[in-house]
Amino acid sequence: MVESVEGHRLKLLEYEAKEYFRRHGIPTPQGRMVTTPREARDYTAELGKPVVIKVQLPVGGRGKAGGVRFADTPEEAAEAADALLGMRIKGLTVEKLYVEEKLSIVNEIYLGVTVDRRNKAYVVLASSEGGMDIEEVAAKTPERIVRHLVDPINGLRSYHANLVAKRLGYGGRKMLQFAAVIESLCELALEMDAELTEINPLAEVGDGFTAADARLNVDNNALFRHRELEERLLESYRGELTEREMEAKSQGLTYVELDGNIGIIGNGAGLTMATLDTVMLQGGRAANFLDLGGGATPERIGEAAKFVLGDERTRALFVNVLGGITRCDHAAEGIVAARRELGVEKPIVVRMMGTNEEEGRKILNEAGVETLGSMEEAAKLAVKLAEAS
Amino acid sequence: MVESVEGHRLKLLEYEAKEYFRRHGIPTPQGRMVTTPREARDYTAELGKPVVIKVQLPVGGRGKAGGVRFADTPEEAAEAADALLGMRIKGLTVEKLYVEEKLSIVNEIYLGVTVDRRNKAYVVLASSEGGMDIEEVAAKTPERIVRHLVDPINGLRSYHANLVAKRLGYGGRKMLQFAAVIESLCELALEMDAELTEINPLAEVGDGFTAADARLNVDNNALFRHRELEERLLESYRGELTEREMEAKSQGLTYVELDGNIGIIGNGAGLTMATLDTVMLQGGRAANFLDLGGGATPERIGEAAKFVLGDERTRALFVNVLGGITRCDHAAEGIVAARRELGVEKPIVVRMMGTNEEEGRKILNEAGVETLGSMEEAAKLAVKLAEAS
Amino acid sequence: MTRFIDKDTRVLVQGITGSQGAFHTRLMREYGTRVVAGTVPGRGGQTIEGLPVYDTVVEAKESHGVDASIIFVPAPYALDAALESVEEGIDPVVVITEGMPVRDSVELMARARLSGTTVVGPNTPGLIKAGECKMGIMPAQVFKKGEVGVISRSGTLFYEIAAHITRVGLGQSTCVGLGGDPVVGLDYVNVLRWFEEDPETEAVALIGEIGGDAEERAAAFIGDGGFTKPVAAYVAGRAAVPGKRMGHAGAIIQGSSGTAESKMNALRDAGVDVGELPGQVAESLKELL
Amino acid sequence: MTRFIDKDTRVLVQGITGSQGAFHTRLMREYGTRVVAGTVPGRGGQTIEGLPVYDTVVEAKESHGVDASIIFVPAPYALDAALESVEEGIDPVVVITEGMPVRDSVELMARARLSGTTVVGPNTPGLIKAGECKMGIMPAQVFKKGEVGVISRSGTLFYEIAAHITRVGLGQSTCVGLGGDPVVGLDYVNVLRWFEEDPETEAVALIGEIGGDAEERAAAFIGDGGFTKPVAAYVAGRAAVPGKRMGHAGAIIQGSSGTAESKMNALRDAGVDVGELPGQVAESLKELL
Repeated sequence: MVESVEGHRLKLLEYEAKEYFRRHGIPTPQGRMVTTPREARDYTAELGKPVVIKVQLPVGGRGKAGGVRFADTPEEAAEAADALLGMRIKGLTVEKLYVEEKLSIVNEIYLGVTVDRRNKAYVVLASSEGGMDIEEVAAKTPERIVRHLVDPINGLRSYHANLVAKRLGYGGRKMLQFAAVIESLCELALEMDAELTEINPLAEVGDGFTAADARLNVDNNALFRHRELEERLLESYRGELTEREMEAKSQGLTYVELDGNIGIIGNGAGLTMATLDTVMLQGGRAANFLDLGGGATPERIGEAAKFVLGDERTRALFVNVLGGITRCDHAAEGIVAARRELGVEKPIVVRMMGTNEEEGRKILNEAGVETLGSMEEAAKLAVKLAEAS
Repeated sequence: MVESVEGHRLKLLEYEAKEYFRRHGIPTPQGRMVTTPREARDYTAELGKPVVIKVQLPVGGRGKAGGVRFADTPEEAAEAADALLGMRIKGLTVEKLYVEEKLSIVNEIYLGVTVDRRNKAYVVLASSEGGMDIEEVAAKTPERIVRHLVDPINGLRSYHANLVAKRLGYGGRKMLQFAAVIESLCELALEMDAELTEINPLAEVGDGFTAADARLNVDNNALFRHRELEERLLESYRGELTEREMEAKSQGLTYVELDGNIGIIGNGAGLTMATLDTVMLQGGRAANFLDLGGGATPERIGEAAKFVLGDERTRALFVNVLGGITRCDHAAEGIVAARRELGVEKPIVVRMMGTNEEEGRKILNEAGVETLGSMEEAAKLAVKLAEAS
Repeated sequence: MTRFIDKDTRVLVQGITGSQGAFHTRLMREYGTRVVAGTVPGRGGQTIEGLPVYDTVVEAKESHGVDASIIFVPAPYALDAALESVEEGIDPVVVITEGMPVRDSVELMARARLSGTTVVGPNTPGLIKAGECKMGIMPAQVFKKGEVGVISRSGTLFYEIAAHITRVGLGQSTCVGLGGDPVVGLDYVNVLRWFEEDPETEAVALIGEIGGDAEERAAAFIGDGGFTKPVAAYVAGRAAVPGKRMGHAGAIIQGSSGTAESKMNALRDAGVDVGELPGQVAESLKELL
Repeated sequence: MTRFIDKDTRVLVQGITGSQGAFHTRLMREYGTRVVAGTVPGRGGQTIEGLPVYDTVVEAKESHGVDASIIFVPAPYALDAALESVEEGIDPVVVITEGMPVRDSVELMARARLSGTTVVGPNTPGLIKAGECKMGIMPAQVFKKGEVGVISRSGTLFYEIAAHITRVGLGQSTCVGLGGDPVVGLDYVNVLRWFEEDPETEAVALIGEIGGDAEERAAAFIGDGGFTKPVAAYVAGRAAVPGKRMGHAGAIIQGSSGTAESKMNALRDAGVDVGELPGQVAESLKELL
């Protein structure tokens, strides 16, 4: 039901997302990002009311992990901040906190905007089940989710927003207030190329609504329109990517770490996935997914091979190249160079087919690297070699 | 050919328009608005190059009126500014100047964006006849104007702009530079609700293009989207409206001053125009056009009557009311009250028909004001009375 | 377009709780118009003039069935109100609202064209099928069911001429106010095409004014044989001064274009009987019929 | 849609002067594709690979007649390039460009739908009619004119399976790369509909991957009798981990949706022969035909 675009995005932290919310007129509680207990105390004193203090990390589930605390006084806020800072959650150290006024919440709503792949349009999702994960609501009580597809030509108009608010049971002034939030969030989503923007929960308070939490994931491919976020990109992967994945990112490699022992390099996402599958069917377990993409140079391929061979878990390397734009001889050169530079003795199996296949095989065979024409057989060999080494 | 929307707009001065141009990335020469010879001298010194100094007035033809001067040195700039400030052009006193770097112009282009009524769309107009009035070009050499209608759904795209630039004879890098200006100007026009925005001339200089002049007329009806301009509205009428028209504006009256001696008040633009025509056909000359609009209250009508009767040129007043939303008795009350308050003895002829006609006639007849049912006869009487008084 | 409106047309009033909306809803119903509901966002559930008010057009349509809509919404909200009806397939959409930004009108007309919706206005007195259905703010008393179709850019001048037509013993079939704004949904030619097919219309009164070239285009259409029934016309603004806006945003003479003379001459050349005074239109029609 | 492309299709290359554009223009022409011209704004008047370069599609079309366009323009400019062809009535428009923002794809698809244009991609290897016309970046040597229609979301896996098909002695009719992005112009169902009518296609190889539900919808379409020719399929990503993107922006398992198993089961339930390994697709087709 809530099938949306994911995978390709810069995830902003709550305090950053809320800054964008404010610029787009979405009501948010008063709050400030702090990095020391002293700042937490001072800001709480400035606010003069009870606060909630939330860790700022690019991972979910902070509540369950103890990353949210309440404080009634500046001193309590300082204590809470002291306890939270330096905490480890999902492998990450807490360095930033968000201190925010504590709300008197009447009701909690879910509100999100994302892209509906099937309908090729942005979609507004709203649910009375605020605070819950929307995927969970979609699975358990899909009737509690109101969906509105945004016509890409006409856009989201006030009356569309009114209808969504209406369907969630709001009338009168509350309907108009809720609709205004929907309109602003949708405007934000489009302007910021958000793959997902979410207010969960959107808190209904005495005199309106306010964003108690905020999520804003920006389409990586659109960062040329949002230069101010480009430098935030690598940081946003913290927590989501493993250390090796982070390193691969910084080298520009499309790499996913897996838990096996056979290093996999392929050209093209589909072929590389199929390579993993084939290794799995042969009883092996891949250590990674590494897609060279199209038209890689010998240097690029060498870097990739070095990166995978350098993984101590890798017992054997399986390179699967279907020569098209990528040339088999280039792949061969890269592999041979990587092997020479690293001086490793790990077994390498190369399957190649297509453009300059003969030249490639020749280079590899001369260097003593096995080449095969069949993907299945190459996988079988790689599994055997990994087990043996 | 260049039929566009006019009549309903806030005209910004060159220096103000250029500020908007800059915000939208349209290249403009370096320049600054000054109000004293000293500022002119200092800025010229700061620039360190020859300048052009232009009077800033909401009227056209300043060049012919001597409102543009050149200066090579700060001292010359101060002298020029001294000569220009306080000058009277078309009844207005020069209070502001724009000091701008003098350009080495290779070629002058006309570029404008306005609304095409017939096609119900914004239209980009470009012409190789830069510096000339576009209406004149349209009349004399229409083939020199390139028109591009902006599809309201698809918008102006880079390739549309490229084609316009192409049709004006530009290729390569110059085409791309010119197209970028077209795109920005069109974006500005839409964002600012411009009824007309114009660069005339757009100067082709060594390394690109720059806006040597700038015009930006904003749709009055859209000022709710441009609050920052609302207070500029009245000022923008300076020069365009007569003193009496300015006063009427400030009273919220839809009033046009004419050169006759019969004051005209009607309800509805069409009817009021027809009233003027009828008076003209009867040999009379209207002193004004005053449209009450729909549903005017007695007070409103009274103010209108006082305003017209108060004009010393007015020898007779002709009020033409077709009762619909506007009630004839309200009109009568207003007229009687105005007459009483002013204590004037000028003859008044009222033609009324429609809603509460009887009540209205009764009120007027009791007050000694003549009422007629026919517009033609009422006009005839008004002309006669004006001649007699 | 097989009909504009008639006694069966179910009419929605958008902006029904405003003073204009409520007032004219009463008058339209007195005339016999089948007003079924109103909308005002945030006022859903209320009742006005005995009619239910909804937050959205969708809800009003679901509950009542709606054929046509008339809009009294303030200018800043008029575009969305009109688009809401256009999106729901309501046709025609009559925009009474004055002061709508031109950019909004441009957008509205483009979207209406995409979905084949007729928009009347903005800044129109509306339209009326005499004796059956009034969707507008015109005074009812000047109209009488009859044979003359009326097309006008202005309001009160339109009532004036309709009153003359009634006084000389004729009546009106359908009357359409095009609207006084520079960008409006209908022009003379659109309505002439419709009148050509309309069996109830035997002649047309064409009421023009200065500004634009809509009258010239109507003349060309008539001259080319596009409209074959008799036409009498009046064009306001002979006494107007170039560059001065005469009340309507669209009524302005720019340079030598848009003058009353140009329009009158074009119409005369097309065989239209053009009156010097508004009252002559009715006289001409009387002779022509 | 009566045809995608064939030997008579006049092809325009947008972004022809870039390294990818120029390289693949050469390869496409070597294959026999009738490339008539290229465009790059600001490069009008130049020549590349013996072909004229124009600033705009309008000019290229005026001079040569253009049926279809293939786009190698960098991602930030790809939307405008594609819209330019859509506006000129060029069909299909094949967007090879990788990394196009989703917002731009959404806009492109909406506008293409309005004008009835087929967009292939973005992030597609393109399409090929074996032996006649190659509009894409696929290696020519793996294709042989034949009876199997191929539909794939990925590139190299598509070549892999096409090569297997050729090796077992079959060949390809038309092959369509849908593209690896979350929002693309065509889905399996669109192409299956076309293959159902295409007399040259006797069976289909359907190559899927994790993410989204395009394969499930294809299965439903086939299961409901919408496609009646034999289908063999392979779905990549059984070894993929939920939440990890596998190279393509669209290839990600979210929670329990979008898994290879779900897709394989749906296709099997619809009577499709689903292989465990890519090579099995060709074997199955050999048996099915």
